[in-house]
Amino acid sequence: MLTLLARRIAGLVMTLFAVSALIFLVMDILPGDPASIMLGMSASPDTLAALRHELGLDQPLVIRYLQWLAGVATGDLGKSYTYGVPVAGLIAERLVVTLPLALMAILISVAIAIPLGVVSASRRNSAVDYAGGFVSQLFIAVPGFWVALLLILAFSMSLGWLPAGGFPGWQAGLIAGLEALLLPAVALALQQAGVLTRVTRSSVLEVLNEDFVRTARAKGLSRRAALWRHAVRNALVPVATILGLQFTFLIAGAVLIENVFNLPGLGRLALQALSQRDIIVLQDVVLFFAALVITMNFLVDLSYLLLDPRLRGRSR
Amino acid sequence: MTASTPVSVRPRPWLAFRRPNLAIGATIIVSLVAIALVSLVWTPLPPAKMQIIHKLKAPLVHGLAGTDQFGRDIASMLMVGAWNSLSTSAAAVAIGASLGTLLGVIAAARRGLTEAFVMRVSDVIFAVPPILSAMMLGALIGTGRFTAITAIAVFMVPVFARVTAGAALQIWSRDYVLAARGAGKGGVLITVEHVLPNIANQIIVQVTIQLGLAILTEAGLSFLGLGMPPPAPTWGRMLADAQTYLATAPWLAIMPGLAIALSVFGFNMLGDGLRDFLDPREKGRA
Amino acid sequence: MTGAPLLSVRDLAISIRMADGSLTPIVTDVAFDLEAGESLGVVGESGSGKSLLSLAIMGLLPGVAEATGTIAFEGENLLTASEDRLCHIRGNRIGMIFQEPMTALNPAMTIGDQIAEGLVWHRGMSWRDARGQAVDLLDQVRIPDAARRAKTYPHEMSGGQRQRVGIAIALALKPALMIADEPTTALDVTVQAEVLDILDDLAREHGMALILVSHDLGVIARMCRRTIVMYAGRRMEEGGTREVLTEPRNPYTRGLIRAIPRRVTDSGRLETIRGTVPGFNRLPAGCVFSDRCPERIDACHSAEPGWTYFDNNRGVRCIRAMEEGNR
Amino acid sequence: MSKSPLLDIRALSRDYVSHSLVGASHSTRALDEVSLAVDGGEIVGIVGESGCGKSTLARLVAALDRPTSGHVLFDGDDLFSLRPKDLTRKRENFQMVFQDPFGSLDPRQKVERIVAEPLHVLARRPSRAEIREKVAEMLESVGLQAAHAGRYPHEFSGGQRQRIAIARALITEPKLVIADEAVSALDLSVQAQVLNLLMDLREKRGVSFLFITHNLAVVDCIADRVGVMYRGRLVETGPAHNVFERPFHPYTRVLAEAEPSIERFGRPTASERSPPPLGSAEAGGCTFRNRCPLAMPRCAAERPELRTIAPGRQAACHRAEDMGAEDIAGNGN
Amino acid sequence: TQKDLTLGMTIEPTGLDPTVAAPVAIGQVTWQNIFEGLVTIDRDGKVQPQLATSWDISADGLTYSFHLAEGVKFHDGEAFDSSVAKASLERARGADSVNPQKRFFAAIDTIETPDAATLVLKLKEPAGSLLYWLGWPSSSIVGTKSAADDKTTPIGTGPFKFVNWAKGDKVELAANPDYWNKDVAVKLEKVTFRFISDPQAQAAALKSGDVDAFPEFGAPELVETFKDDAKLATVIGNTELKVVAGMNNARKPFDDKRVRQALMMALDRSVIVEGAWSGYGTPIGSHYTPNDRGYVDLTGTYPYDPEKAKALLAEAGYPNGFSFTIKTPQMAYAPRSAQVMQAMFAEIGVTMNIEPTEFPAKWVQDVLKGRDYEMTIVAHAEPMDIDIYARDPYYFNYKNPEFNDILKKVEATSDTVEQDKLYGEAQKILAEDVPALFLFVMPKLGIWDKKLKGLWENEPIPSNVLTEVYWEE
Ligand SMILES: Nc1ncnc2c1ncn2[C@@H]1O[C@H](COP(=O)(O)OP(=O)(O)OP(=O)(O)O)[C@@H](O)[C@H]1O
Ligand SMILES: Nc1ncnc2c1ncn2[C@@H]1O[C@H](COP(=O)(O)OP(=O)(O)OP(=O)(O)O)[C@@H](O)[C@H]1O
Ligand SMILES: [Mg+2]
Ligand SMILES: [Mg+2]
Repeated sequence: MLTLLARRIAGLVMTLFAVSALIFLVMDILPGDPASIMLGMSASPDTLAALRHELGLDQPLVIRYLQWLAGVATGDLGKSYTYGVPVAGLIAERLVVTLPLALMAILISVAIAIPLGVVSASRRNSAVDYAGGFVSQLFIAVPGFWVALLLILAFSMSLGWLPAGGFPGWQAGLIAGLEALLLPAVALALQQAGVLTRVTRSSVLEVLNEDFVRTARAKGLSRRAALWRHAVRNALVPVATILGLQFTFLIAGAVLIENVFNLPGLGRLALQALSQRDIIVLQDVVLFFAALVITMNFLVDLSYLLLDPRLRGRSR
Repeated sequence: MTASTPVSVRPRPWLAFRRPNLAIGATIIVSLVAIALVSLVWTPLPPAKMQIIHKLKAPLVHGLAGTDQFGRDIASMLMVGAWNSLSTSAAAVAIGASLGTLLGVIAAARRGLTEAFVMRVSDVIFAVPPILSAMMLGALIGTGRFTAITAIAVFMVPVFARVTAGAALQIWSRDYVLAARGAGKGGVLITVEHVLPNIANQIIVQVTIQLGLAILTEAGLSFLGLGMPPPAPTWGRMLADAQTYLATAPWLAIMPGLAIALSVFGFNMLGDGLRDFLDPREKGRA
Repeated sequence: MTGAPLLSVRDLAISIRMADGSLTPIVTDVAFDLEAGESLGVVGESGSGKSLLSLAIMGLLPGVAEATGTIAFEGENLLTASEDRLCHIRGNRIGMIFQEPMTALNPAMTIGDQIAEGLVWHRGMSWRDARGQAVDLLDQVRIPDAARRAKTYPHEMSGGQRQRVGIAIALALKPALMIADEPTTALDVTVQAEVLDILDDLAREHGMALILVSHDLGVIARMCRRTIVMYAGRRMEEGGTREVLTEPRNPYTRGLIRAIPRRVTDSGRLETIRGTVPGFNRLPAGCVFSDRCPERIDACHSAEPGWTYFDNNRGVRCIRAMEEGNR
Repeated sequence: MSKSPLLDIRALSRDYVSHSLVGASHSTRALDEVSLAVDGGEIVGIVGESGCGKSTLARLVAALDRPTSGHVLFDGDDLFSLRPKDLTRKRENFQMVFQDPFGSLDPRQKVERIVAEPLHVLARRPSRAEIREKVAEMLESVGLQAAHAGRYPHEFSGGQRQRIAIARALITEPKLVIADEAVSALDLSVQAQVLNLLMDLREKRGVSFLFITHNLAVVDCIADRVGVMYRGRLVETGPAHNVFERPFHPYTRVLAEAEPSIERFGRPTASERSPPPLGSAEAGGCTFRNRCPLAMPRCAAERPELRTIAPGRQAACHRAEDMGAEDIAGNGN
Repeated sequence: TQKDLTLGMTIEPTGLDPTVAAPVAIGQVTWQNIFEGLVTIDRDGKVQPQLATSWDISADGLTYSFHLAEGVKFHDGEAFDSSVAKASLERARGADSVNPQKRFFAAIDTIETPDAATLVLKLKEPAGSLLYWLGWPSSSIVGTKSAADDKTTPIGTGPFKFVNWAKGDKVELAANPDYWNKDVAVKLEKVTFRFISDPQAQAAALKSGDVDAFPEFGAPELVETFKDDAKLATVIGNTELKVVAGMNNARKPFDDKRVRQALMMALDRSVIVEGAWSGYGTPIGSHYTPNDRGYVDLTGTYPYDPEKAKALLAEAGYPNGFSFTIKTPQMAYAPRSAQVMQAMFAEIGVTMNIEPTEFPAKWVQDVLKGRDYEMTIVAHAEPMDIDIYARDPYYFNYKNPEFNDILKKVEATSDTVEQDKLYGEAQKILAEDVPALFLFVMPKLGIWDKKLKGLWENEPIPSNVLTEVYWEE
């Protein structure tokens, strides 16, 4: 029996294949050759040929693609052209920066957005609502990299409270690591907080109009109790969806922020690989991003099941 | 108690403007468009004119908004930047919205494999971080306005495809669509006559929101040097150039930053306001 | 009569604030008394203000609505009572059952918890005890296998079962007054019959007063001793249900009764009330029903007729009600 | 058979397959071998509780959905074996009216366009002027004014909207109108108006109706014949008042007795009360057996088929004859 | 006193083996710190002995005998001797060599090792620059066992050992306790190279003390902000980075010398330096920096004179100017200079369109390889690379036999005085011919802790030599 789950997973794998083929093709037609980039302006043609042979770049496209796929399937992501080390290790090294960064950003945005969104919705059209709306719109409108600049100016350069960039590594201690990630996380979080606030607000508003909130009030629950016990819980379903999607956006979208704060994260690895035409790294990273996005989408679907009992049993 | 004097309620569309969002959004956007249009025929100074001796002057000391590191007039650059930002974003959203909407309504009309295919393609596009795909595109076809437009449009397509497909599917479940099918109409006719007019509001709202997003993205691309080439001023590149002057000449960063924030804010407000205005649940009570 | 009635509504008027800021009066001049153990039916076409009336008693009017007058419950005016006080009365002394069984329950909470919640909130019971009591309540509303059912979610139940859960919620605190706003309109006739039976039994067993809102005259006939007929936010007629339905004094009531589909007789046609319910912003001058009334006279257009009581709690709003020969 | 009926539904079944994210997909039989005929000029009512498959039947008859098995013959042609083009042509002969007068009219189209919609696909497309004239005529014949053509649906009340929907259904001068809960959303007074309109149309134009509702009184009022459905099956058919007066199927009786009436005050006596359902019936046997006061072992073993009990009367019950007898006894109290 | 140092760099190296990849950042981390050569180049750009303590050059300039230092060990314990040196050079010049400067070794015919302490190079033809080239990072001596892994774990003979590389972030080195050269006393014990690309972040790191020194600070416009800092010293020197706007000499109208000269005269180099690099940087008149021996100031050859430029253009047949496209890499100096140039060209009626071109990938493909361009602008980093104008093919498409002859003569002699004279002549030819618009030499914007001593002020070769660096009490 073909369950929807199996079909979904098959769909995921197909999408990944499509992404991998697409990225491989794009990388192949991109102008620029890793060998000539590595060897600089004075390299002679035979040196170049030697390096291309060493890197396996002289093989036909299809062979390279299949080799790469076979490698990925067996967990061998290949070796970076420029760094000369296994890509899996590179990704892992970067992930310990990007992942906590994204998590912190999510935490911060949730901490801002949920209360703000719920309060705005519960006091619709009040001054709080307008102020909340204004602030969230502002968060959305202000480019993250600009906020990053201002944050550095204020908290690192003027006040000197937090490091202006760089990452000391987790071996330097949890506190030091978190400190280094705090400003970037805030810069990343604000925009997400804006989006999340609005989603929360409209979702709570929607739920507040539902009959069951009135039922709760008819039981004698106060406005607050009905809001938090009944409305918010149900409103969280769409919020969770957005949250899941945002997580992937955060990881992927941290490129600019990682640059400004000089964090050795995944986004910067991808950019660097692109500019160095370190094709193998780029392919792996993009495939990793794609897998992440797709898995997240899938997890979000599953989280529906957790949050909404209606979807648990047989569907309608 | 009180006798019921009939209270007449005539439609008063201008009342919509009492909603602050719509009014604020419309005002900002209309002014921006006006400024952008004016910049086509007039700016205080030619935006590319350099006066190195006047470099890095503060606002009002030299020119309305000061000068940059080459002594160019920032106010003039902002004006032309408005045109560049708006026109690029508008073109991108126009392409993305029409393609995405087309895909969306087709998916909704055909369901099944077509829908699955459209959704998978969106997944694939979504799966590659936009900045990266933009950079790859830039590497592929060179940078410039065309690249920026394409990169943004490509990213918009799945957004619109999803929004449209979702909205269209709802319309497809309405009884009037059933009635149209009962009358013998096919997918194309129903889409044109019933589906599109009824999801137009949602698309319009989405367009305004995505316009804001497009401006942000365009700024991000320009920030990374993937936007229009110099000397055409763009807000994103002004911001990128200003980065290192943050401490010495903060207005260089603040001005274009504000311009971006203001226009995105304007579009979001407009979108919000339109959503409220167009939402049938919000009007026509009693 | 001994002392004040359980519920006494006087001069109740409800207005809605429109988007442009103006106030549109919807419900006007509603008054009635209700004793413990008594059942009152409220009938009327869609939009006649039945739900606003029940919500007003509950103190749960939507934000755009404003109510004036008095709603005295056990001697206390609910319209001026503090929110805290209302929270105490709601659920505890007055329970309410809503129309839509599909949406009136929280989809993300087990039904047992939803029933128990009121007990925890008002009585300060522990959740464990309250859940135990919830099972009893489910039993009372004749849900089979109550202990297991208490742990399920609303979506796992049929419409009729959900409506019973709604009743159990309202019943949990044994309120003195139960308001049921179209509790069965969404249900099949067979399920409707069951739900009405349960409601009837409970009212009888607990001596609860019941306000039943419906547009189905048959349901009212079955359930209520007394009935108020409403039109455009006004009470048009009030009295014992049997009298109102068999000897209607108001042309509107008569029209309604005649419009009930029944086996086609010789004429082959049903009698109808011409026209449609007017919007609240274009009510006719004078009697609100005057533009549709088959028995109207010129005087009907000049002023809105007042409420007239005659024998044994029967009242009517029609200037021709006293005309002799009027049925 | 003397003459072939206008609409001939033969052993129509429809399964809905639903997928869930986890676990197996499973299928529900929404319609189970329903056979029914409608003659020209006849109003046939279909009643039954919610979810018994009434709308499914309507959609299939209107060829808006395809059956799992079975046939719908209209004027002798099997709708589901027609070529798409021919089906489109055929459609002018049968039209549909939906329950929700708010959802069945496109809010962005003017009444004129809405009403004229079925004309757009006719073989010979009428001219603009013809359309306008036809719409005006149609609006007047359903009790609206020609001037209403220029308005939008939201400017109308529920009853008026339902008239617009009816005007749309009638504009191609169909032989059959399928009305799915066409009056259920309307207030009493408006409902009466619309019912009158339908009866007029049958009288004046000879239109047949397949009239679907859950309201017995309404069927009793306008239908010539009635079909009672339970869980996707037709359990009883016959002349409308005959059926409700002397049901041959226990479910019909349950329905008839549960229907509130303003002639019955206070609580019905215990005997009139319907027994509560006890969970769902398993496959095989009579689906009604666990609600049935007359159930016997055979009911679990053998599925009763629809059979003729009396002239013009059919029922799907092993104890239909006993029902007749009991009914007489029950009436005697 | 402090014994550790954190040094900031703008660009992270790609790999740590300077003998297999070109990026200068590799040398800036490893050269003289981890890896050493037979000879080295000192802070004045002069060749000095290193692993070869002395050498003899035969009179015909065809035989070089190096006398190698003894007791030298690689960090992994491998002993250094003439066979290792030979293997290292053979690796660099072999058929499958991927050495970015393979041409350096083209003149070598055979390599002989008469004994463990002597290495003899036999040349096919005289190579006057060979000694200098052997001092380059790409000529570093690598161990026979460790060479293959030098890209990730470099093993050399230098005063510092590789410890760790956190990619994207930093490379850590530690002092080599067994360093062979007892003449130098290395003071630092631990060195960290931090890679910070964003100038704003660089400034912040300096101010917060996260980084002790930025020998090549990335943003001239920020240098001003350090001037008042009591803790930090600002040391401005010269690099070898010559910013030149190369023209496609084979393409119209740049094939006309007069046009090129006119364009040169249209540019006010000091304004370009002011606009593009905040006034830091030294205008040049030819492809040569003041660091280099034999430098001649030729900025006066075609000084800023728009009137004359116009006249010259008219003479060349372009009275109304013309229009062309410049392909600019994304590095900050390029678009900035290009914008200033654009404005100046406009003054003489010439329209220049700017086409941003991704560097290195697209630029290498379009300009360097494809030579499909009209004008470009790039900073040439290699020291003493004036010979690029004699290379064929090279992206300028500049062909001047007279110039080529001079450079040949340079290689033919090993007399440095003679060489300097010849370099002077070569400079003059370029200044006159203008195959590229010579703009300015990038400044070395050194910013570091005032107590830190011993860092190079100029950069005659891209490097961060830490041997003599120490903290003042
Ligand atoms: N929140 C609200 N905002 C604006 N108007 C409202 C609101 N609630 C009710 N009304 C208006 O008040 C009038 C009476 O509404 P009410 O819900 O009391 O009618 P009802 O008799 O319960 O009708 P139904 O039988 O359809 O439930 C209607 O005209 C309705 O449009
Ligand atoms: N598209 C569908 N997919 C799956 N199941 C469906 C679908 N449509 C209807 N069903 C199921 O088929 C059965 C019959 O549905 P149908 O809508 O025909 O009932 P109905 O008699 O019209 O009910 P109601 O009176 O509520 O309108 C129900 O159990 C319903 O849940
Ligand atoms: Mg109501
Ligand atoms: Mg139905």
